[in-house]
Amino acid sequence: MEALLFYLVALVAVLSAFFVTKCRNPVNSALCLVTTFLCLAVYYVMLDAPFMAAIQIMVYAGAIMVLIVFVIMLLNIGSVGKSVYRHGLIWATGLGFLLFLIAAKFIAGGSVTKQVGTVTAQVVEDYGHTELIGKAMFTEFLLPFEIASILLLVAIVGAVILSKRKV
Amino acid sequence: MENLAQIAMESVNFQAIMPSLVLCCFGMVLLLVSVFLERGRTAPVAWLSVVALIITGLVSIGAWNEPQAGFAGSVVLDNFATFFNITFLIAAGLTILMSDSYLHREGYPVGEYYPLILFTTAGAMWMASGTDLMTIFLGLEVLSVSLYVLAGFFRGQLRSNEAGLKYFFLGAFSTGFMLYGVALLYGVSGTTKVAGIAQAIAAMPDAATNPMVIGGAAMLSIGFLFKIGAAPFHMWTPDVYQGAPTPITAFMSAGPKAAAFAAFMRVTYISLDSMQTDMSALFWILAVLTMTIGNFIAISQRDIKRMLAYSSISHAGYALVGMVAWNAVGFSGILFYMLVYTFMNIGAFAVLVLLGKKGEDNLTLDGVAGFGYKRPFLGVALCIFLFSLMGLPPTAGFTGKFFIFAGAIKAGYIWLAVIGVLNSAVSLYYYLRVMVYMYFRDPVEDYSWVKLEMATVVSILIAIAGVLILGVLPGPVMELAKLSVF
Amino acid sequence: MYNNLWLIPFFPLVGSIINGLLGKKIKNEKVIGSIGTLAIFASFLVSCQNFFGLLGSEQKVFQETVASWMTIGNLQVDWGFLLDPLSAVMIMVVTGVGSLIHLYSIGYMHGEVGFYRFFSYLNLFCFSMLMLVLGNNALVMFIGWEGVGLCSYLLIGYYFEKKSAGDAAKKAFVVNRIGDFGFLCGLLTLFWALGSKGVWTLNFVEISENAHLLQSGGLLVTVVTLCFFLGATGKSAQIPLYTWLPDAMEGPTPVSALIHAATMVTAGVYMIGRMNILFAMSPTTMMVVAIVGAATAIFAASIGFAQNDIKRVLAYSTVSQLGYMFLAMGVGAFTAGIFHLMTHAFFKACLFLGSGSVIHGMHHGYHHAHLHDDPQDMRNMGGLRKKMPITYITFLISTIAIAGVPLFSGFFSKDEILWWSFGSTRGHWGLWLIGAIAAGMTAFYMFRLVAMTFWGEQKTDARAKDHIPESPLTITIPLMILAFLAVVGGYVGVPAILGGANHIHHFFEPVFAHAQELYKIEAHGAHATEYALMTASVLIAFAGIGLAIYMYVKKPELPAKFTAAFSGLHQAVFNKWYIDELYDFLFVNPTKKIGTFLWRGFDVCVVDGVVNGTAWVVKGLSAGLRFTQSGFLHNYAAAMVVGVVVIVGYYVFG
Amino acid sequence: MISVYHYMILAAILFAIGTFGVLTRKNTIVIFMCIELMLNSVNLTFIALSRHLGNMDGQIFVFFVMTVAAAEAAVGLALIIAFYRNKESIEVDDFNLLKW
Amino acid sequence: MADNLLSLMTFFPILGMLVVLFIPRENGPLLKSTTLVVTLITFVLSLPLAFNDVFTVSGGMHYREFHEWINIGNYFQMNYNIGVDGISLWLVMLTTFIMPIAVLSTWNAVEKNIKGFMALLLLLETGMLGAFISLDLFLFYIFWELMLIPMYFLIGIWGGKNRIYAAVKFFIYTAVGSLLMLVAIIFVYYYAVQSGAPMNGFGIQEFYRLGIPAGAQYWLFLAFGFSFAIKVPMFPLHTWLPDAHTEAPTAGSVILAAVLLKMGTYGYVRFAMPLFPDALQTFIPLLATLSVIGIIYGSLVAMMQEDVKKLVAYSSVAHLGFVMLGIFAMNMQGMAGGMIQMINHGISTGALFLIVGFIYERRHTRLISEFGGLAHKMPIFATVFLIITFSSIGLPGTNGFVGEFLALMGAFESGLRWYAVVATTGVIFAAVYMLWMYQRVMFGKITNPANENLSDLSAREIVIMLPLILFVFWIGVYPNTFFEKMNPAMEQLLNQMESKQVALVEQVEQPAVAQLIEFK
Repeated sequence: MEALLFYLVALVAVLSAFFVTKCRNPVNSALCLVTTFLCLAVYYVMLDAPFMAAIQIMVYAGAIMVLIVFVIMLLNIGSVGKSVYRHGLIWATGLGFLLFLIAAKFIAGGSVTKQVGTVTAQVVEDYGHTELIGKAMFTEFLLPFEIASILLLVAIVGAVILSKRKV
Repeated sequence: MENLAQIAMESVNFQAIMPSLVLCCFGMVLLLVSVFLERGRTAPVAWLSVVALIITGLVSIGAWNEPQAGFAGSVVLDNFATFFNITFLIAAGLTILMSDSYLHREGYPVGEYYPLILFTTAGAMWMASGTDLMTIFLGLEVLSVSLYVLAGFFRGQLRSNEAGLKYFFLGAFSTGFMLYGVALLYGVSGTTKVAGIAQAIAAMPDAATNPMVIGGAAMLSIGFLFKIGAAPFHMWTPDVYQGAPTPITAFMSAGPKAAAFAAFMRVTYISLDSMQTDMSALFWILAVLTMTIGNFIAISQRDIKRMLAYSSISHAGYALVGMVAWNAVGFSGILFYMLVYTFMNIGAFAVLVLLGKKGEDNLTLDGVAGFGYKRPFLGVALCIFLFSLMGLPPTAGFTGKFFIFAGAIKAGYIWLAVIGVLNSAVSLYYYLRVMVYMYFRDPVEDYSWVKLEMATVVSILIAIAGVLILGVLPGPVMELAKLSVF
Repeated sequence: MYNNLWLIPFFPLVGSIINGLLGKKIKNEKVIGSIGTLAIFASFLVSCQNFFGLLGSEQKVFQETVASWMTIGNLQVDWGFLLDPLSAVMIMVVTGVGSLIHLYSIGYMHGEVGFYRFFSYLNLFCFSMLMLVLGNNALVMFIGWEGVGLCSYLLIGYYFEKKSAGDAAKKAFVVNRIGDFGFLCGLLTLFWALGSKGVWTLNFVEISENAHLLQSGGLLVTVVTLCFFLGATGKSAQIPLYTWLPDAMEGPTPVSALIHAATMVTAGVYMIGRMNILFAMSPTTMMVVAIVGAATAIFAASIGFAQNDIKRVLAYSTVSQLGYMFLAMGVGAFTAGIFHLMTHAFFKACLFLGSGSVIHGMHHGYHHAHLHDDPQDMRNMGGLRKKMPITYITFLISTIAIAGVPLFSGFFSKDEILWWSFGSTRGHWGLWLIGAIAAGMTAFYMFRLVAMTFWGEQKTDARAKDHIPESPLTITIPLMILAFLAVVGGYVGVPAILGGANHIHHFFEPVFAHAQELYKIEAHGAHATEYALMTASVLIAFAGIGLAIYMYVKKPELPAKFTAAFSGLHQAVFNKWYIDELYDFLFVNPTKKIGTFLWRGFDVCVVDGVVNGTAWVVKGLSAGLRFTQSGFLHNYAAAMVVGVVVIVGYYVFG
Repeated sequence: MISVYHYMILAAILFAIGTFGVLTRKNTIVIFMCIELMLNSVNLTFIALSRHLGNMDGQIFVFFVMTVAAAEAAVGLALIIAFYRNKESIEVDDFNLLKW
Repeated sequence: MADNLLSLMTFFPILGMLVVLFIPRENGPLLKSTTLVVTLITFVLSLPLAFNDVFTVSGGMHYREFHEWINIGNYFQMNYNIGVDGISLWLVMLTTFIMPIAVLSTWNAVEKNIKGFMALLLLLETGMLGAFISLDLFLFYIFWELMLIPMYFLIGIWGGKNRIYAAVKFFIYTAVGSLLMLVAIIFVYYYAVQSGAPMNGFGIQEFYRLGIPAGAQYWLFLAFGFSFAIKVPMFPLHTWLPDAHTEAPTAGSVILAAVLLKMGTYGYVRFAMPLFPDALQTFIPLLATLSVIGIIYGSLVAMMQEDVKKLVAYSSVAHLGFVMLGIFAMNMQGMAGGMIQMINHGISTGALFLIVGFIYERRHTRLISEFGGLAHKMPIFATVFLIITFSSIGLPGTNGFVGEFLALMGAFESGLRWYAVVATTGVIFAAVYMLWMYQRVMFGKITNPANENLSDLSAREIVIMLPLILFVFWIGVYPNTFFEKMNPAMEQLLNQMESKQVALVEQVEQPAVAQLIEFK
C-alpha cells in the first residue's frame, strides 16, 4: 500500500519535475513545479513530518511560487516563443545523467548510520510534530533561527533597493 | 511552556556571538538612520558604520585567547574565528572608506549600502565561527544574499545587473550542491555539528571507502570552493568582479573569500581530518589548476579590474597550497595570507576607484598610460600593491607567500611549491605590464578628473601601512596566526 | 753595489710620464726631446756602471727585489730584477742604441703634431724593454713582453689618421697576442710542472737551478719550450707569425730602427737565451727552433729581393737576420745568437736610421716641390751619394757589415752561427747550407738596395731632385756612431781560429756553459773544415754582392728582363708569396663569419629565441584559454557540473 | 517496505532533473525554478534521513533551507526585474556584456 | 658606532632616499648633490672596513650584527644576521665606491624626473650592500629581490628605445631564477630542522655544517646555481644582459656591470658552493665548460657588434667566464683570481660604460660606424679610453692581467687544465674585439661631420675617471693590498669545503626528510 503510494507519487513528482524543464511557457513550468512541491508534501506526511508538509505547501507552493508567477506576469513574458532550449542539450542530459549515476552510487554504495535520535513515529504521535520542531528550534538551533531572521531582513532590504525605480 | 524558555536560555552564550551581534545591531540601527536621512545623504551612515566596525573590532579583540562556545555547540568564538573576524572587519572598513565618494560619483547615494556590508561581515563571522553546518550554511547565505544585492547594486547599469544575476544564479546553483553534501554527511553521521561529524566519521571503520562520506565531503567542499573561486568553480569570478561596483569587487575578493576559507578549513580539518590523503590530493590538483588558470588568463587581459579578478583566482590557488600542506604552518599561512591579501588587493582596488570616471570604472591598460607621473602618490601606491601581489620583498605579499610555501615544503610538497613559484613568475608579467603603462609610457590624458578623496586616501594609506609592516616586521602577526590554528 | 738596478727602467718611465702628462703644456720640442733623451741616457749611464761592475766582479749573477707583487698560496711573485752577463749586454744595447735613436728622433720628428706623444711612447717602450730584459721572474718579463707589444702598437699607430697605420698597429698587437698566448701557456705549464715536483716558482734563477727535476727530453719540457717558442715567434716575427713586422713599417722610421730592428724583435731570442737550460733539455724543440729559424732566414730573404719600398726591404732583412739568430739558438749556439743580436742591433739600427735620413731628404724634396710621391720608393731614388754623403758612407758600412764581409762585425757573428749550425751536436749540414745561401741572398738584396738608392743616376722627379739636402747633425751623429759600432762591434767575438780571444764567449759562460755542458752541446770539428766553411760563406757573400752590382749598376736593364722572364715567380715574390692573403682566407675571415653567425644566427635566434619563445607560448596559451570564459551562464554552470562530476566521480568510482 | 534509500534515490533523480533544467533553459525565471527544484530534492533527502535517524536536525535544516529559498527568491527576482528594466529581456543569453 | 657600522652603512642610503623624496622635484641640482653627498658619506662609512687589518689575520666574519627578527617558534625563524669577511669586503667597497661615480655620471645625462632616478639609485645601493653582508639566507633573499625593483625602473623609465622589452626581460628572467632559489632555501631550512642540526634561523654559517644527502644536494645546487648563473650571466642564460645593458642609462649600466653581475658570482662563492660541495663536484665540469664557452662565445659575438654598448655587454660575458673558471678551480690562485677579477670587471667594464656614456651624451648614438677619428678632437678621452681598453684586454701592469692570470693559473693547477688552455685563447680574442672597436672609434680620419666639433672630456668627467684609472694600476701593480685581506677568508672557505666533503663520507643515516626530494 505504502509502496504503491510512494511509486505513484514518485511518478507524478518526476514527471512534473521534468515538465518544469520542458514546458515552453514559464507559467506552465511554474504550475508543474507546484505539482512537484505538492508531491513532496505528500512524502513529508508519509515521513511523519506533517508540519514540514504544511510549510512546504504554504511557503513554497504558496509564497514563493506565487511570487514567481507574479513576476512572470509582471514582466509579461508569458509565452515568448523563441527556442526554449539552448544548444548542448545532449551535453546537459549526459551531465545530468552522470550526476544521477554518481548520486545513486553513493546512495546505494554508501550506508547511512543507524538510528541515532529518539524521535520515532510514536514520539511524534505523542508530542505532536510542531512541538518537537519548536523545541529543537528554540533550544538547539536558536542561533541559526536568529541568523535566518537577519537573512530575511537582508533579503527584504535588498529586494527593495534593487527594485526601486529611482534613487 | 516557561521551561522551554529556560532550556532555551541556558544554551545561550552571548559572548560567543558578541562581534556579529554588535554588527547586526548596528546594521539595523543604520537601516533606520538611513531611512530618516534625506535622499542622497549617506556620509553619516558611512562614518557610523566605520565606528561600528571599530567597536566590533575592539569587542572581537577582547575575545582573544578566551574561547567561547555557545548555542548548544553551534558556534564558537576561538582565536581562529577572531583572527578571521579581524580580517573581515579590516576588509569591510577599507571598503566602506573608499565607498562613499564612489557612490556619490556614480550616482547611487543609497544609505542601505553600508548596513548591507555590515550584514555581509556578520555573515562572514558566522561562517568563521560556526561549528554547526547549519550556522555555517546560514552565515554563507547571509553573506551571499547581501553580496548578490551589492553586486547588482547599480541597478541602472547593465554591467552591474549582469554581475548580480550571474553571481546569484551560480551561487544558488552551488548552494544546491553544498546542501546535498550536507545532507549526505548528515546521513552518515546523524548530526550537522562539525565535531559530531568528525566523531562519526572517525568511528566509522570504512570512512575512507564509504562513498556517501566521500561524496558528502566532496559536494560540501564544492560550496566553499565556489566562494573561494577555485577552478573549475571560478568562472563566475571575472565577470562578477568586473561588473560589480569596484569597492564591492574589492570587498568580495577579500572578505567572502577569507570567510569561505575559514569555514572550509574548520570543516575540513575538524570533520574530515581522517580523510587527509584523499582531500589533500584533491586540493593539490585544484590548487595547481586554479593558480595556473588564473595567471595564464590574466596575461591576456587589458581591463585592469578584470585582470585583478583573474589574479585573485590565482591567489586563491596559492592559498589552497596551504590547505594541501595540511599542517599547522600551512593553516596559519592561510590565515596570514588572507590578512595580507585583504590589504594588498583592497588597496589596489582603492586606487582603481580613484582612477575611474563616472560610469566607466573599468579602465584598460591604456587608461593608465603615464598615470604615475600625473598622480605620483597613487602611482607609487599602486606599484607597492602590485609588487606585493607579485610576492616581492619587502612587501607583505612575499612574507605571505613564503609562509604558505614554507608549509607546503615542510610537508614535502616540493613540486607543488615549484609550480607555485613558477606561476608567480608568470604572474610577474601582467603585474609588471601595469607599471609599464603607468611609468614607461607617456601620458595621453592629464587625469584631471582624478581627485584624492580623503577617505579613500586614508584607506589606501592603511593598506600601504599594512602591506609594508607585514612585509618588514611580520613576526608578531605571524605569531598570532600561529596561535590561531586549532 | 747593484742596488740601483731598478733605476734603469725607472728613468724612462718617469720621462714617459712627464712627457705624456705635461708634454702638451710644454710644447717646446727641445725641452720635450731632451727630457726623453736624458731619461734614457741616464739609464744608459746606470747600465754602464752595472755592466762594468759586472765585468769586474767575480759573482756574475745578482738579483734585486723591490717589492712583492702577488702572494697567493704557493704563488709568490716579486717585482725583482736580475743582472747577469746576458741581461747586462741587453741593457747596454737597449739603452745605448735607445739613446742614439732618441737623439736622432729629435731631428727626425721635428715639427710633428704629437711630438711629445712620440717621446712619451718611446720612453715607455724603453721602460718595457728594460723590464723585459731585467725581470728576474717570468711574470715581470711578461710585463715587459706585453709592454713592448703595447708600445709597438702605439708607435706603429702613431699616424693614426692613416687607416693602414691603424690596421698595422692592430695586426702587430694581435699577432703578438697569439705569441703571448703561447708564452702564457708555457708559463702556466712550467709553473705547474715544477710545482708538482715541489718547487713553486717563476724565478729564472730558481727555474734553471731546478730544471733538472723535469725529465730531460721529456714531453713536458718539450711542450713548455714549444709554447715559449710560439711566444718567441710572435714577438720576433718568425714563421708563421712574421707577417706583422713588414706592415709595422707604417710607424716612424726611428721606431722601426729601435723597436723593429734593434730591440723588441730580439726579445724572443733573448727569452730563449734566458731559458736556455729548458731548451737545451728538449732536442726536439731545439730542432724546431733551428728549422724555423733557417726557413725564416731564407724565406724572408727571398721576399726581400723584389720589394721597392726601402723600409720594407730592411724589414724583411730584419726578419731573415732574426731567423739567423733563432738558427743559432736552435743549434745551441746561444752565445753566437746573442752576439749576432748585438751586432745586428748596431748595423740594422744604422741602416734604418740611414733609410730614415734618405726618406727625410726625399720628403723634404717632394715637400719643396709640392709633390705627393712616395718618398720611400727606391725607384725614384738613385745617385743620392752626392746629395747626402754621410748618410751614404754610414749606410754603405752597415751594408757591408750585414753582408758578412770579413773584418766587419756581421762577419764574425754570422760566421760563428754558420759554423755552429754545421758543427754543433745539435746542428746539421743542411742548416749550414740554408744559412749560407741566405747569407748570399742578404748580400744581394742589400747591395741592390744600396745600388738603387745611392748609385747610378738620380731618377727622382726633376722638380724635387735638387732640393734633397743632407740631414741635420742630430740625425747624422747617431748614424756615424752606429756605423762605427757596426765595424768594431764584432771584435769582442773574434773566433779562436782567427787568433781572437772570443771575449764574449767567455763573458757569457756563466749563463750558457752550464746548460751546454750538462746536455752535451758543443761545436767540434777540424780547423780545416772551419776554414773551408768560412771561405765558402765569404765567397757566397761576395757572389751575392757581385751579382747585385752586375745587375743594378753594370746592366740596369737586366732586372726588367728577369721579371719579364719569370713574371709569375716575380709576382709571387713581390706579393710576399701571398701569405697575408692566405692568413686572411684561413683565419681572419672565418673568425668574422663565425662571430657573425654566433651573434645573428645563434644568439639572437636560438638562445634568445628560446627565451622569447617561452613568453610567446605562454601568451598564446593565455589568449586561447581566455575564451573558455565565454560569458554565458550556461557554460559556467556546465563547467561547475563537470567539475562536480569529475571530482566526485573520481572519488566515488576511483 | 520503502526504505530511506528509496527516498534518497528519488531525491537524486529530482536533483539531476533540476541540474538538467539549469543547464538547458534560457529563461532565467525557469532556471530559478529548477534551482528551487534542486533545493527541494535536498529537502526530501533531509526529511527522509531525519525520519530514518530519528532526530529533528534534518527537519530543522529543511526549515532553514526554505527560508533561504524564500530570501533568494526575493533577491533573485528583484535582480531579474532590474535587469529586465535595462535590457527588456530575461534570457540568459543576453547576459553577454562581461566575458573573456 | 663600530658595532653597528654595517647597518649604518647599509641603510644610510635609504635615509638619504627619504630625504631626497622631500626635495621638490624641480630642484634638480639640489637633488643630484644630495644624492652625491649621501653616496659619498656611505663610501666614507665603508672605509673603516677597508683599513681594518683584522681581515688579514682572520678569515671569519667581522662587524657581526645579530638581532632576532622573525621567530615563529617551531615554524621558522629569521634573524637580522649580517657580517663581512674578506670575500665580501671588497665587493662592499666596490659598491660604495662605484655609487658616487654613477651619480656623477648622470649629472647631465638624466633630464626627466631626476628625483625618482636618484631615489631609486639610493634604494638600489641599499639592496646591493645588504645582499653582500647578509649571513641569513632569508635576509639575503630579501635584499637580492629588493635590487630588482629599482633596476627595473631605471631601465624602464630612463632607458633607450627598446627599454620596455629589456626591463621586463631583465626582471622576469632574474626573478624566475630567484624564485626557484627561494624554494631551495626553504627546503634547506626544513631539512636542517628535521635533521636536528644546530641552527640559527637561516644562518648560513650553521647551514655550512649541514650534511645534506647527495641526492638532495643536486637539486638544491641546481636551484641555487640556476638563479646565480642567470645573474652572472653564464653562457646560455646571458641574453638578458645585452638588452638590459644597451637600454639602461649610463649609471644603470655601470651599476649593473659593476655590482649586480657580481651578485651571481658572489652567490656561488658564498652560498651555492660551500652549501652543496659534493653536488658542486659533479657540476664543475658542466659549469667550467659553460664558463669557457662563455669566454670564447662572448668574445666572438662581441667582435662583430655594431653597437659599442652591446660590445661591452658581450665582453662582460667573456670576463665573467674567467671569474667563474677561476672560482671553480677551487684553489687559492683560482679563487683569488676570480675574486679580484670581479673587482676588475667592476672597474674596467664600469669605466667602459662610462666612456660609452660620454660619447653617447655628445652624439646620442652608440653605433661604431657613426664614429671614427675621435682621437683628433678628444685626446684626453682617447688616452683614458686607451688605458681602460687595455685594462679590459688584460695587459700586464693593469688590473685585468692579475685577475685573468690568476684565474687561469688556478684552473691550470686544478683539474681544469684543458679548460684553462682553451680559455687562454680568450686573451687573443679580447685584444681583437677591443682594439678593433677602439680603432674604428678613435683612429682614422674624421669621416662623419657630426664628429667635427666634439668637446673633450669635461673636468667632471675626468674626475669620474681618475679614481677608476688609479685602481686600474693599483690592482695591476700591487694587488697584495687586496689579496692580503682576501686570503684568510678564502683559505677558510676552501678548507671548510674540503673538510665537509670528508665529513659527508662518514655520515650514514639521513632523517626521513631526505626522502622529501621524492616529490609529491
